[in-house]
Amino acid sequence: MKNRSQRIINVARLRAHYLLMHRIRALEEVAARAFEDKLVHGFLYPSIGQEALTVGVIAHLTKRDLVLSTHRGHGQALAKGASSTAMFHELLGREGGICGGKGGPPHIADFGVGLLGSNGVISANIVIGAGAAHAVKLKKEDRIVVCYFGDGATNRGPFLEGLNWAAVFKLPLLFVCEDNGYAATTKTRTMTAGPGFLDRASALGVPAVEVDGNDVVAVEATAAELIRKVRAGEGPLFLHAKTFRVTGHTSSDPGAYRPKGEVEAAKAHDPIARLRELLIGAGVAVDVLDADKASAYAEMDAAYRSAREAAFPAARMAFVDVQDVGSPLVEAF
Amino acid sequence: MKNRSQRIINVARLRAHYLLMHRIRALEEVAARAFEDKLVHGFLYPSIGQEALTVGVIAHLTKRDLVLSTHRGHGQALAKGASSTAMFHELLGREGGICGGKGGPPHIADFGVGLLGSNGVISANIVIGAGAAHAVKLKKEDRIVVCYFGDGATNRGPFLEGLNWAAVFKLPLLFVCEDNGYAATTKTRTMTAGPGFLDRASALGVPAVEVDGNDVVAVEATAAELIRKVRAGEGPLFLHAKTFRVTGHTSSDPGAYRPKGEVEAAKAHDPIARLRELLIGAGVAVDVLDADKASAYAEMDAAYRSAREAAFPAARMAFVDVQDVGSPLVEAF
Amino acid sequence: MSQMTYLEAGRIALEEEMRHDAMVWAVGQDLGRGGAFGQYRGLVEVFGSDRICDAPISEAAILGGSVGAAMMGTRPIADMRMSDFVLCAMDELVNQAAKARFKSGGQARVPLVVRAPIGIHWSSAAQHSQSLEAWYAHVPGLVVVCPAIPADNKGLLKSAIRCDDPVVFMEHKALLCSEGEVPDDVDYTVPLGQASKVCEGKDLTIVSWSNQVHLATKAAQMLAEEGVSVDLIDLRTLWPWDKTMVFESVERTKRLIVAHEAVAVGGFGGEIVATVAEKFGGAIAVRRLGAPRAPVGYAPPIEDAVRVTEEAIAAAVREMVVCKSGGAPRGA
Amino acid sequence: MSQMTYLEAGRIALEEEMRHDAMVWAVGQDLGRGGAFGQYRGLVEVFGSDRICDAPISEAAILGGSVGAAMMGTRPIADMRMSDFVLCAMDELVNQAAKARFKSGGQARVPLVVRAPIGIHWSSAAQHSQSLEAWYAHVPGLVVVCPAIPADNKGLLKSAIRCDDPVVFMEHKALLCSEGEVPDDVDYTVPLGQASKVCEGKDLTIVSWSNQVHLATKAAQMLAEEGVSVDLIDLRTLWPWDKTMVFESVERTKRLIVAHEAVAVGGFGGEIVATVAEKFGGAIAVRRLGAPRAPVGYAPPIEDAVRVTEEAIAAAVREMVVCKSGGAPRGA
Ligand SMILES: Cc1ncc(C[n+]2csc(CCOP(=O)(O)OP(=O)(O)O)c2C)c(N)n1
Ligand SMILES: Cc1ncc(C[n+]2csc(CCOP(=O)(O)OP(=O)(O)O)c2C)c(N)n1
Ligand SMILES: [Mg+2]
Ligand SMILES: [Mg+2]
Repeated sequence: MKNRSQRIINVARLRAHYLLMHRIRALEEVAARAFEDKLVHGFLYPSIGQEALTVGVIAHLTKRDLVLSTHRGHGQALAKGASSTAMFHELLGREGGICGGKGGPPHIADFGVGLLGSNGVISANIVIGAGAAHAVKLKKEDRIVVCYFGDGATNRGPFLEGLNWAAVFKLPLLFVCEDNGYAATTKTRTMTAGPGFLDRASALGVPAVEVDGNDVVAVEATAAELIRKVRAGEGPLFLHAKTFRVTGHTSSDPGAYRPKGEVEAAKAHDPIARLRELLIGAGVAVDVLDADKASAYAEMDAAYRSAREAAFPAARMAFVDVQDVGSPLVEAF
Repeated sequence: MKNRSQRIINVARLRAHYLLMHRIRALEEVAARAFEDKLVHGFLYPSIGQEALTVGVIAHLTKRDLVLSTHRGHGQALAKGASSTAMFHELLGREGGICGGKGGPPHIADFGVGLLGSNGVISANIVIGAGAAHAVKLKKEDRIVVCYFGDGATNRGPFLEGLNWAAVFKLPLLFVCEDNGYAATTKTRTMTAGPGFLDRASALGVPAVEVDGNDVVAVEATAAELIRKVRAGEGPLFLHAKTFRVTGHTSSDPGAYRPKGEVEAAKAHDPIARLRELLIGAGVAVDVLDADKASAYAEMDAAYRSAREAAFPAARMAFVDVQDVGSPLVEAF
Repeated sequence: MSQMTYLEAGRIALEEEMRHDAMVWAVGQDLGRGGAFGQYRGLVEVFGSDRICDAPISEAAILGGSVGAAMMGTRPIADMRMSDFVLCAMDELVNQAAKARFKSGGQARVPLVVRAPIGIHWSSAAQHSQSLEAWYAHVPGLVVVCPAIPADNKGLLKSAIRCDDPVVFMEHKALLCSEGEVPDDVDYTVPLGQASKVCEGKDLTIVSWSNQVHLATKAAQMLAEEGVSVDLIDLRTLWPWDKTMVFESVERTKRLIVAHEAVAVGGFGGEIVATVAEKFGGAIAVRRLGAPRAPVGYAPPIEDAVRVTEEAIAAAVREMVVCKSGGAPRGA
Repeated sequence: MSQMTYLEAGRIALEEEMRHDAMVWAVGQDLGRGGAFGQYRGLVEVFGSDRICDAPISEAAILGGSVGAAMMGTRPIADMRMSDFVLCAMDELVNQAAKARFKSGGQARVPLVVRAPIGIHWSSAAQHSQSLEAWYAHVPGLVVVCPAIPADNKGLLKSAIRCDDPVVFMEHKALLCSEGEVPDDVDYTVPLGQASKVCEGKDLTIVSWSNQVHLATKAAQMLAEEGVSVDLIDLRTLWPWDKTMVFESVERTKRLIVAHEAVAVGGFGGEIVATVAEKFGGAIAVRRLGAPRAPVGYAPPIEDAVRVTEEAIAAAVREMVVCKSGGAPRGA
């Protein structure tokens, strides 16, 4: 009985993951269309292929828990509960944008759902995340912080400073390394010495665990244990996961530097396809899954449409929310 | 026969070390006197107690090899062959100073003997040292770089970036961590997470070895092997050594934050006293050793005297060696 | 009122604000032993090591971590030890702290004080003597404060801590032991953006800040004996700066000297002089005094060569008052 | 002469200098695939990966390592990808590169080019749009270059590579695809510190640099049709800047506008205006145009709100020429 109901619960959860992963992918694909339509003003950093690691970890978080994401962070934003409509308004630089149209693709933030934001500077969020967790600890709040970053980010100084800091102060913080093998056009391992990411983390006092980042079931199970420990106050932990970005680095990068066949090979491990297979095996009907997928695209199409129809923000907004003291709104130019 | 001659050679070498260690200590002590005499203008960062790690490593270097030292780097300067007279002129800010009186205590450099210099910014020399080694490799020169830094320096980002860099490019570079247990008034281990320095280095692809930093014989033997490998082009290596600074952090720091008895306990492991005992055991006469010591102090007294008698540099020198293009010598103010 | 040092005034300001608001805390190297200059002496005993928090030598984490902690509603003082080491955390200050609120469309607030002592002091040489306040004034999002006297160090540090913007708070190392009268009132604050009039005069306006104010004061005293009366303004806050007081003064005196310790080229003196020149055209004679464009050296004659001395200020005033306006000072 | 893009001119300059001097090499992220903007396209095939050297995302090591490598006699180009990321290596630039020669009493030389594209381009938002050239002009030891046209990008990059000082070399991202005539001569260089006259005029002097020069040029064309003639100077090098050309011009025109894309407050416009105001007093009317003190936002109207447009420049000129001098432009 227990087993059966648990399996039912898991299937329900996994269907929710399936839907969310499709929503993320749909968001990225519709955003790419918006880019081709020349309605996105900056560059997009698509996360297609990396959905499982986002969904499997954030599944364990409450709204009060905090997430810091990367420039490639639309998936994490959606998973944390950000509105796809507000995100599309942001990508198109319209009124109603999640950052008022000021941030754009690599700066999505939604403090209301605990999303402290993406960052355009690689690895800057590692120290900011440590600081957020420091505040949580100082205030004795009952929440944790999850900080995402890429494999390339492990070569910047703030990686060392942030991990050491988190360990010294025993902060409630889970570091998640989204290892897609590339830093822009560079194969990360060609520029990254040492035995690997787990060693880097544990040498800095942050115990580290590895998981297949394209297997949402494995990610969820591994993250469950890590997050339980982080919540219990055992200090920071580190999750490293291999994954793959199927697209180029940005929306304008064809990814020509990749060895032939690499993308195709990676697609065979597509996290959504794998989950779909699992769900079909567990008896979920194909048309139910197709309906989930369709609803994801419908949502993003609608969000895109809403954004297209929205007005641009007023120029005056350029001077709002700079600062209180000495604001450009007060200063005459 | 071979054994005997080798022992004789070693004793000769060790006597040279003994003299050099005394010269370093005498330099620091006479400089401290100069500070009390109010003839040193900034702060001194004394290296008393840390002489063995300097002497045992630099013993293997040729003049063409390069050394980067720390703010506490007077010992390394002397060991690399810098003139004590020019150093005292620098400390007193006089003409004939090793940096023309412009650098002062934490900036001693002597490119003529391969001393690329001290640095007032913790851990900055780690990336600069990596760059120097990079140039050596690019130019296919037959020399190596030794980069010293303190235990506290391992918590700054450039530590990670510099070690990773050196390993990625397989540079001819020996990192030497002078672990005196303190970073200013802070016990380094209270602010440094993880299993230790060896792990930090090897996680960044730089194999690391530990040695008793107050045992010049052990340091020399260990360094011999490491430097042999670095010279052979095997890439960067890391030497970690426990040592102790007997004085406060600077010439004006009484070190009141230290637990009672700590300094006394450390003094029992004084590297000069240990070497002296060894040499006496090896049959070197006490008065020979005393004469070495006396000559060291005589040298530094003379250097101090020379500096005291020297003129201050002309104010105009403030505008020399800023830059060629747009120099303040040309610009009118 | 109590007589105390600039350093002690800052210590008391922090202590008062920490009592007043449990969200205020300080983080930096060696704070548990009083900090690099003793500004935190005794505070760890009162507030514990969570709130007077030691840090590793990790400037990016001290400042960047404070940005994250400020976003989460605490009010950190990030002690950078010396202004020169802010350079080790410049991304965290300029790309992160200063822009977090704007780029998130107002969601983030960063009530952060970046405490970074500046200036030439005790032959500390090129890497420990810089005054880069002009940089921060150029960065949208930042408030920039440079107190010159103990009372202002107290009043401005309290205002900085209460401010919801990131504030770069630059004490001058050479002033730490200087003494002055300081109000005891725990509600005593000095508003950000308000200059103070050091002395009234009618022949020429000197605008200055930080340690340079004291040299300008000496120059003004020398000049007073010569019958030249100087209106001396201590700007105190560089951004926003008190245009009202400066404009009022120069309209009266018709002559302006801005004197600062920092390098003249690209220094904040250029901003003030340019602003006045734009607004008043030729009606105001203007002049800047700042360091030559050279690093600060160690040996005393070399260190001194880049200082803007009281004599240099007085000489510039004399030249402007007597020569440039072709006649004796008015009213002399 | 060949017609080519600004980007291509820079690529050729580097290629020529690398052929000419085996000590020249470039290091930065993704250089082996042409660099972030294609400035290095094809060079790794010619010079190999030792001299067109890929780097990890380690800005402190890219710049700090280049300092060490420059001290050892090589001539690195440290590619920082974008100017904003120089903030991740500011200690290495300001405390190390700029001061190494001075603090060693002249022993160290740092023949280093820090290549750091600046500017507003393509809605890159707050962390990828900055122009901080004023900061570098304030730092003793640094040379500061901001080319505006392809020929200068070639000639100045070659001079920067040949220079024994650390040079902060700031291309403008919005100019990368702009085209122009470029001398083919491998010995063609543009001397550091020399401005260029974009057009001759007598009513007003505009000093500008980088992308802003092109907006000023458009403004000058609009004004020419209205009978106002502008003397437009492209400064090209900010430190040292060409006072000779600027002074000569303002002495004739009596009116100066400095226009730059960077934030006006604390911008390098203040330096130029202040210098002119000090030297010429009221004889020259002065005005600065720069961005409001706000970060650069993403949405086009927000991004555009901080631009100094050609219309804004033209309007300022009209105001100064017609109103401020109380009459129609001379010679109109
Ligand atoms: C400090 C810094 N350096 C360089 C860049 C340019 N950049 C943007 S994304 C990127 C690659 C990052 O790689 P990784 O951390 O692995 O993340 P991924 O893009 O693979 O998700 C680079 C180099 C940047 N944004 N910030
Ligand atoms: C980036 C930076 N932060 C802080 C300082 C101030 N400081 C000077 S020496 C020192 C302690 C360094 O400790 P360690 O690296 O262990 O060397 P030690 O002094 O023990 O030889 C500190 C914090 C500095 N010089 N540079
Ligand atoms: Mg990656
Ligand atoms: Mg130490």
